[in-house]
Amino acid sequence: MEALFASAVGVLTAAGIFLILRRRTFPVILGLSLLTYAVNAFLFATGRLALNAPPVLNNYKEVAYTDPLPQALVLTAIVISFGMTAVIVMIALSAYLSSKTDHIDLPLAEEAGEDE
Amino acid sequence: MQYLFELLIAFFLIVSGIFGFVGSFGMIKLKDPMSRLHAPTKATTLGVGGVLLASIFHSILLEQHVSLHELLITLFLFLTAPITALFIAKWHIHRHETPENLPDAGEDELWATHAVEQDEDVPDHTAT
Amino acid sequence: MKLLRRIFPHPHLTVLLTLVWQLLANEPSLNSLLFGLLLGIVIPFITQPYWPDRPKLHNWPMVVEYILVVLWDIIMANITVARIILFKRDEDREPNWICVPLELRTPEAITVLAGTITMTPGTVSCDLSAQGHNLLVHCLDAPDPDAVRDQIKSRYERRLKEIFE
Amino acid sequence: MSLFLIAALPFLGAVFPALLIRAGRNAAASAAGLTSFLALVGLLINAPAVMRGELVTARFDWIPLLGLNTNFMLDGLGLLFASLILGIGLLIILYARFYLSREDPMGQFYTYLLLFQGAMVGIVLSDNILLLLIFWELTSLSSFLLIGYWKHLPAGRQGARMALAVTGSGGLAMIGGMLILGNIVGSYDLSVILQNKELIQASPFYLPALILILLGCFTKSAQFPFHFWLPHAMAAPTPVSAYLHSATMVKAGLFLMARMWPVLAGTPEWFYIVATTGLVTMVIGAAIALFKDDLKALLAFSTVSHLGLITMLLGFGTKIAAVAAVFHIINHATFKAALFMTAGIVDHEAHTRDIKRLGGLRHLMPVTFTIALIAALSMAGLPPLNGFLSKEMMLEETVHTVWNGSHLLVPGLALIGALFSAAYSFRYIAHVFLGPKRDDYPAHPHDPGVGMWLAPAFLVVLVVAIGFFSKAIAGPLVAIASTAVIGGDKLPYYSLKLWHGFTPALYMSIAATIGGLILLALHRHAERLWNAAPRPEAKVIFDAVIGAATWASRTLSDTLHNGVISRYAAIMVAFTVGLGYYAYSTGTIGVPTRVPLPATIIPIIGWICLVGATVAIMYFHRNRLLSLVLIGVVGLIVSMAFNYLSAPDLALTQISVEVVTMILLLLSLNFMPTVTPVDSTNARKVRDAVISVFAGLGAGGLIYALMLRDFALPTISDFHLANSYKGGGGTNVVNVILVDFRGFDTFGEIIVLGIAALVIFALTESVLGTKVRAYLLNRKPHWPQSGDAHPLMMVVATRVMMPIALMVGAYIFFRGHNQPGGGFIAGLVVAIAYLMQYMASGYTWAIERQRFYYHGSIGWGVLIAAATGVGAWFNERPFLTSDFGYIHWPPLEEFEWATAILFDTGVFLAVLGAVMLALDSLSRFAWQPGMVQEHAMDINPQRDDPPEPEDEQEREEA
Amino acid sequence: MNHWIIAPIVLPAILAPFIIMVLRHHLDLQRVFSVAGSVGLLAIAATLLAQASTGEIQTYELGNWPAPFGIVLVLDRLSALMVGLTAMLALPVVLYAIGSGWDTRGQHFHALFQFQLMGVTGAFLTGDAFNLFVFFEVLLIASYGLMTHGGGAVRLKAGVQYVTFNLLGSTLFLFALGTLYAVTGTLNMADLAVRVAEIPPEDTALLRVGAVLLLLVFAIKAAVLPLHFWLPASYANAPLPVAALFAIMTKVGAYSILRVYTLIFGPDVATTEGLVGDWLLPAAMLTLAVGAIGILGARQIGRLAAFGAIASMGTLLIAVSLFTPEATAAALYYTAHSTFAAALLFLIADMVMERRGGAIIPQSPMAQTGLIASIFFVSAIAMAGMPPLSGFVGKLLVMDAARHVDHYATIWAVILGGSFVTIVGLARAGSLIFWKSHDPAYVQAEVVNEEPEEAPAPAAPEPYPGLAFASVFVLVAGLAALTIFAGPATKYTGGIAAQLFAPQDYITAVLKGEKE
Amino acid sequence: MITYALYFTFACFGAAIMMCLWRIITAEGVGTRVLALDTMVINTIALLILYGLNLGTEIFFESAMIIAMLGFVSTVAYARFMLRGNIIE
Ligand code: NA
Ligand code: NA
Repeated sequence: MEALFASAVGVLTAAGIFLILRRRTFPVILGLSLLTYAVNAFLFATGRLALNAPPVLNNYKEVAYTDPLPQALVLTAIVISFGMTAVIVMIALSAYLSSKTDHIDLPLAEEAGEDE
Repeated sequence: MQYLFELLIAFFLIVSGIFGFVGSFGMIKLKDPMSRLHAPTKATTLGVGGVLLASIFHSILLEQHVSLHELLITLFLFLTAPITALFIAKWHIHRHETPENLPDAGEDELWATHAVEQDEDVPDHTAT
Repeated sequence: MKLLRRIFPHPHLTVLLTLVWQLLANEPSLNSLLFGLLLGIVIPFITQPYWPDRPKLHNWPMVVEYILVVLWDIIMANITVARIILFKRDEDREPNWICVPLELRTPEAITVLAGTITMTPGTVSCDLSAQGHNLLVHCLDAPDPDAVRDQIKSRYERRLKEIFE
Repeated sequence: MSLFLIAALPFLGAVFPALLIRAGRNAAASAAGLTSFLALVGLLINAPAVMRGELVTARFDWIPLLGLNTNFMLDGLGLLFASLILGIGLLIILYARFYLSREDPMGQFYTYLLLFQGAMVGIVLSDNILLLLIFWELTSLSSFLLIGYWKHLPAGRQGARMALAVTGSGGLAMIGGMLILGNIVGSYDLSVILQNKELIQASPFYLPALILILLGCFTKSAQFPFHFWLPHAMAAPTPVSAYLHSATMVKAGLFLMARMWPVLAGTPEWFYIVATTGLVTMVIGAAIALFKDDLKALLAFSTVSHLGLITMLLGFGTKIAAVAAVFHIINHATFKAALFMTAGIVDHEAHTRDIKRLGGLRHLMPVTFTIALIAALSMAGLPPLNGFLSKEMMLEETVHTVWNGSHLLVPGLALIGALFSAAYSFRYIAHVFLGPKRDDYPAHPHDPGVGMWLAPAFLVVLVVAIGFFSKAIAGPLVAIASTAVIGGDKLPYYSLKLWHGFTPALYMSIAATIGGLILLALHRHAERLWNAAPRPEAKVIFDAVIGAATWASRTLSDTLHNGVISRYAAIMVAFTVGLGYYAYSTGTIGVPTRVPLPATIIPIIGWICLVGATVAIMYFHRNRLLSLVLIGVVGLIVSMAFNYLSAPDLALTQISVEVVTMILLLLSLNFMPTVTPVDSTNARKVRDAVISVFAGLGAGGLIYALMLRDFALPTISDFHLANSYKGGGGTNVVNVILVDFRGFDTFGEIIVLGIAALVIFALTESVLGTKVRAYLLNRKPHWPQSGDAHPLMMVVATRVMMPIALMVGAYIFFRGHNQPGGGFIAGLVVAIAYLMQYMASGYTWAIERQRFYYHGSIGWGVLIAAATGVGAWFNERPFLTSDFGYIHWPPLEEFEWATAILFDTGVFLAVLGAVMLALDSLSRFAWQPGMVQEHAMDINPQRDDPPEPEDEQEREEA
Repeated sequence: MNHWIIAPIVLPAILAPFIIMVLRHHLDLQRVFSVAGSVGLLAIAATLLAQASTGEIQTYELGNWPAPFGIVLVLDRLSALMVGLTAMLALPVVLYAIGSGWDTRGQHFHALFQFQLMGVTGAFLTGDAFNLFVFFEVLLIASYGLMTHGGGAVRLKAGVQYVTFNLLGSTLFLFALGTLYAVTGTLNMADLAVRVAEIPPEDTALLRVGAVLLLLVFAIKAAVLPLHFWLPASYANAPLPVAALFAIMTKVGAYSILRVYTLIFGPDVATTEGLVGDWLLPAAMLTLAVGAIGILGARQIGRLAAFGAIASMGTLLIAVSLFTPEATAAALYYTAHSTFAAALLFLIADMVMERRGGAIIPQSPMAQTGLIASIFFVSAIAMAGMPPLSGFVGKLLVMDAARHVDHYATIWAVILGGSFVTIVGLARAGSLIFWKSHDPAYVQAEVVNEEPEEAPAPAAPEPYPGLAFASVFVLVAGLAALTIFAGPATKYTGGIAAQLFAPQDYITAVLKGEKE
Repeated sequence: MITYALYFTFACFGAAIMMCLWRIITAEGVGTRVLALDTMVINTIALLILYGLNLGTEIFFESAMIIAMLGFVSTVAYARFMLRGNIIE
């Protein structure tokens, strides 16, 4: 199980990074989304994996609970990255509409700087 | 009695398993996109419905705990499956069917999906 | 009466929502009943403007009948479809479009009819005609399209007409 | 007067000219002059004490931590220089008042001049080498302003930049040297450093310190090979040149060498570096000066030469040579300032400084001629003028100097230098003032008003007076200054008089004078030779160097920061992976302590789906819509994995966020290309793939290693599990952590979300306010649109589902504290319910029926959350302290109340508002005029056909 | 319980929503409240500085949960200083934004500004590693809004890059925090410090990875080479008053490095030996070099200022990377200097931009050339570390503190060389922009340099130019005060350094001795 | 008995999910892919309920319900995008 999980994190990370290294805004956003999945899974797994042990207290029987803290952290992280994604989508869209190109690169403007 | 209950639940489970399988298998097996639509909308929905029923029975009959909330999910699925199918069908009509291919729409002349004034020089479908 | 109308703009909905809350809470109690009722009153206030022209249901026994008929048909439909998918060769199938002229005019009724068609034997509602007088249905395997259309009209549309109009 | 005040006066005074210039040029000049005068008076008040051999000090601890303290001291050397700076400064202020024209902003000029004067005074009074450095660099900066005073002249700008670059960089080197010196001695106070000759000269860091400090001195004093900036600084107005290059700035280097002489001099390193540099500079400067046609250039190179002379004397390292150096400093200041002023007068009157266009001026400008004649003869080293005295001393010293075994090298070269020196001095007279009167001067020259010639005249009087009465006039000053230079030791025997008998120096003087006359006679031929000889043009080289440096910097900088973010990111990822691996490999790791969970069929299927979808995204990523569908699969599987691995809250949140994100992306994709074109080469793809694979291996490997080991120490979440119910009143520990234990995180989180929505809104406003609006109105859809935008069935289904969805939202919200759920997910669910209504019934139709405002929802959400936090203050508890309890109202069952619910309400409202505002903003991009939607459904037979009578009444009510 | 500690976070957190909800359509009131908020922040910061100066470390346990289980805010000398700097920077910047009319060129400027302040002060005050992440995100997302304020194609494209790179950074932050938590089982920084010291040898490899990843996160914020690439385009294309405010954001990175790598992974912690200084020092030197080279090579004044910011971060981080009390004291003094100097340069750059466009080429003179030129000269002096301003003092402090380090000669050479190149570059730029404009040859030509990609329809230019200049003078005065009172200032930073290098006090204050 | 029935049903829905994945990757039009995704979501709900049944817990109920609701919304969004381009108009 751990191996499956870790390899999935690895695949998501690799795919995310690969897409982030593309040169258009949209694939980069996709890559960021994938990377977000990866890091959320990563952070979640820092509490170690557990089956059938949700951290919801059970009054009736003695059961094991998985580590709740990473879950809370991931929740915060998910929400935050959602906000971030929304913003970058918006900025990317605005940039595209304003410049009519979705190239993510910003070549130096050819401003003539004159020397004496 | 217990045995009968278990049998009933097992039956529901197996039947829904089969329907669930059929629903997705149909999507693989059937060739034309419109026919593919039939399988998941019906079989899968029923399959899930069966599982939910099994779950309800399980809690009522075996755990003596009235738990009907799975009904809500069933309700959702039955409410939404036709809409999903409608949209996929509309996509297909829009994308692959011309008014001539379809049966006559009677006094309304056109089916709703085709009833639209198109802008000039809109590019052809590329990504769908 | 007017006051009551104000408080319960959608009495049916209030009941439905209270019921839904019971289902959700999954543990019947006075607390949850009252709370469900509270929400059942508040939420329709919020959603009321989104549902103008609500139809009235005329025939409650027919509602029950209709539900039972449809449930039965759904099960049968699925067995039919499963057979077609699993055992019929794709080439032997005769998929077909049919046009169902509608007598129903109420959107809610049309919706229920279309939904029913989709959930039952080998048919999927695909589109309305441009003014909403016909329903386009696709059949998975319909050597005789007219029979399908007649069954739809007689089995479902008739009952719905009684319920809604 | 306190040394503080003397040092501060010029700076204080610098304010007035700029302010007073509106009151007139005289007011500005008077203010400047008065300040200088006051400072000079203050200095002279202290003079008697210094003459008595006392050390006047003023100390204030400025930055004790650094050892940078405002400590001033006044000794003989300081007195000499300060007097020169302030005295000549006063004369320059007078001179400039008449020199500058009406168009020149005089207020600025005096401000700059006083700033410069203050910096110079600071240098010579400093008793702290760090303080000295500050003033040192200040002279560079203020001279930059002075030299570039005539902004409209390219020469002025370039000269200023060149001076700043050279002297500034020398100053920087000197910082290093001074720090080393301070490090060796353990103090930055000069008075301490000067006591530690042995310590310093024994230190292994002596040579680096020496070189660095000398770099500062040489650049400032225009020593070869750093001499080239000085002539270009002549682009400044003449008063500036006269001031900077006779008495002050260039002498700062000499001052410092003299100042450090007690601890740095006397070693072979010192001798060979300083004396040689001085000697070479003296000869080369003199030679170049002879062939300059610009009066000021001639004087500039003569200055270079004389500075070389003084440097050489200091370099000899003998006490008597130091005395000679001090004496020549005084003499040079007098005759050179006078000469600069005469050059300025000529320029001012004849409107040219080109020697080739001048000649015969003695008839037209007798006063100027007289002044120039005396000063030039002094510069040539002719008796009975002061220049002769110090030059004699210099020549005498060279005779006794052995350079690497050679007895003749130094005196020989010194003779050549003196010869050229005499030659250019004669030329200054002969080719400008003597000869026939010309009739092609650019202007008609005549002697200027007394205001302009008074200052040089005064200096010339000094030149003569010192020549005749050297002992009386200059003697005491030379004595105390020399004493200071040689570190307070007893002065050697010397005599300041015209006649020493037939010494080698006398013969050399005679030879130099005769040779100079011959050279002048042969000038025309020599000049031809000179012009034919190849010689590096300093300005060209400097420009080329700076130009090349700028070009190289620009190329390097622009290449590094070329705006290709994918490269930046690639570097970052590669660097991170590399460093992470390094950190890992240099640590130790134990064997796994946890038994892995079994991998059953369901997780394997999930894994296949996830990896399959991810790989498919890689493959199909150019088809953007398809990528979104595939991302949906990934999101679904991740969410299911959370469920499977005991994190139901995460699963809920993940899937909700997933859907909203997807909708945002779809909304934006409507306006963007749906296909990503190919624009990476295969090599790039391979590079990216390699980096990505390593990153993936890193992340996967790291989490794998972590998962197989238990916590090294017990985790703090045990506390959370134990106290969730007891202290937080909830059984869903994750939710209690979110709203209670770590509620502050959540507070920040909703603010992030709120800001995100605000940003999106603000951007929408910005973008729609531009021509983008027009583009959007005219844009074509990606592909043909279908009819029936709002299908009847969808509308009806939504009407049924919306109340139920809201109910579910309420359920999720209220359950959250004890079961999976909470305000955040509830907010998303409710938002999605509204969104569904938008999608089904259309934006304009739905928005008309909207009952709440997004901004308000966000604001209230944050405020309620904050208020919940602040509420605890009134309970004498910290921010966000929660409270809960149980209420029992019969016949109801007991139920719980918790302030956490209030906090969660804030979360709910903020999330709802934020999501809606974001979606709403994006939706506005598609807005078209006339998009007023009367009905929710496009097709509605009930509406289009005549309705049945019984329905009519009801519809009206609704 | 000292509620002052949380005041700098709560004040903007309440003010911003108030501005959004109540004052959305009242620009003047927004301005009044925004300025009032900044003044209030200044007052709070002053209180905190006074409280911290006693040397007592105070904590604030949010939700009344004891550390390390809940989140805790910590007020020590360092956090007080940083909050103080933020407040001192915020006021002139907001005044400038009002004076220049920048706040009218888009929506929600003041709300975002307040949120930005909240994020920054929160980051300085928190004593919890994950909470630090949250505040990083708050300040970042607010900065995204401020950076793209006013729109315009180039700015938006630069915005995409800025956001992308920072999202990578945020992701890395989570990887790092996850790793640290997975090994140590805690998030509280004091508790981390305690546990890191107790980590068994079998876990050091993983802990080291966490430590180094965290360092990289902060290095991105602090714009350390080779993670600095995001900065030039972002700052140069941001509204320049916003870039001025961002002068404090790079400091957040430097602050975090100082905090984490003195408290948790301090120089004496064997587990993480050789991870920080070993590469941070050379990287910082290269940062300075790249910044200086960028200044010399810049074609555009905004970019010049951005490289100035990078160069000053280089100097600052050289001092940080030495991890000695003397060097840290120097670094903190330099932090204060560099915050004001970078902000000043950006504001002046904005004045130039607004009047004649940002290209470093001669053009006809602009309005108020003389005044602007003088201030540019001052800011250049500050940026280049020339006397008499605090930059020189700061530079001397850094160099003096480096005396006892092995590579001191290299460090000195880099700092001095960097200063030299900076001087040449700034002199070149100033001469071209301010002096050459007086050259008749160029005035005649009057090449109207069209800015092809400018912000759409700049609103009414400079509604209150006096206010804009006043705010610039406030920064100049700040630099002057920092110079004149360098003695007390260095004493205070020395006190901070002493506190930082005695982490036990911090740990005891936070954990109340429970964990000992 | 229930256990074995559960295994069988697990297997059926597991296979169904794989087939959906196959369809998503190999289909020629986005419409079919969206349909496959929708089906996959529904199958996932089934798996979730089954898993809950297997463990005897109701903890997954909220998840299943939300997935049912949101799966629908996203399918509609995709479809509207393909039909109209603008999903909120
Ligand atoms: Na930053
Ligand atoms: Na900075």
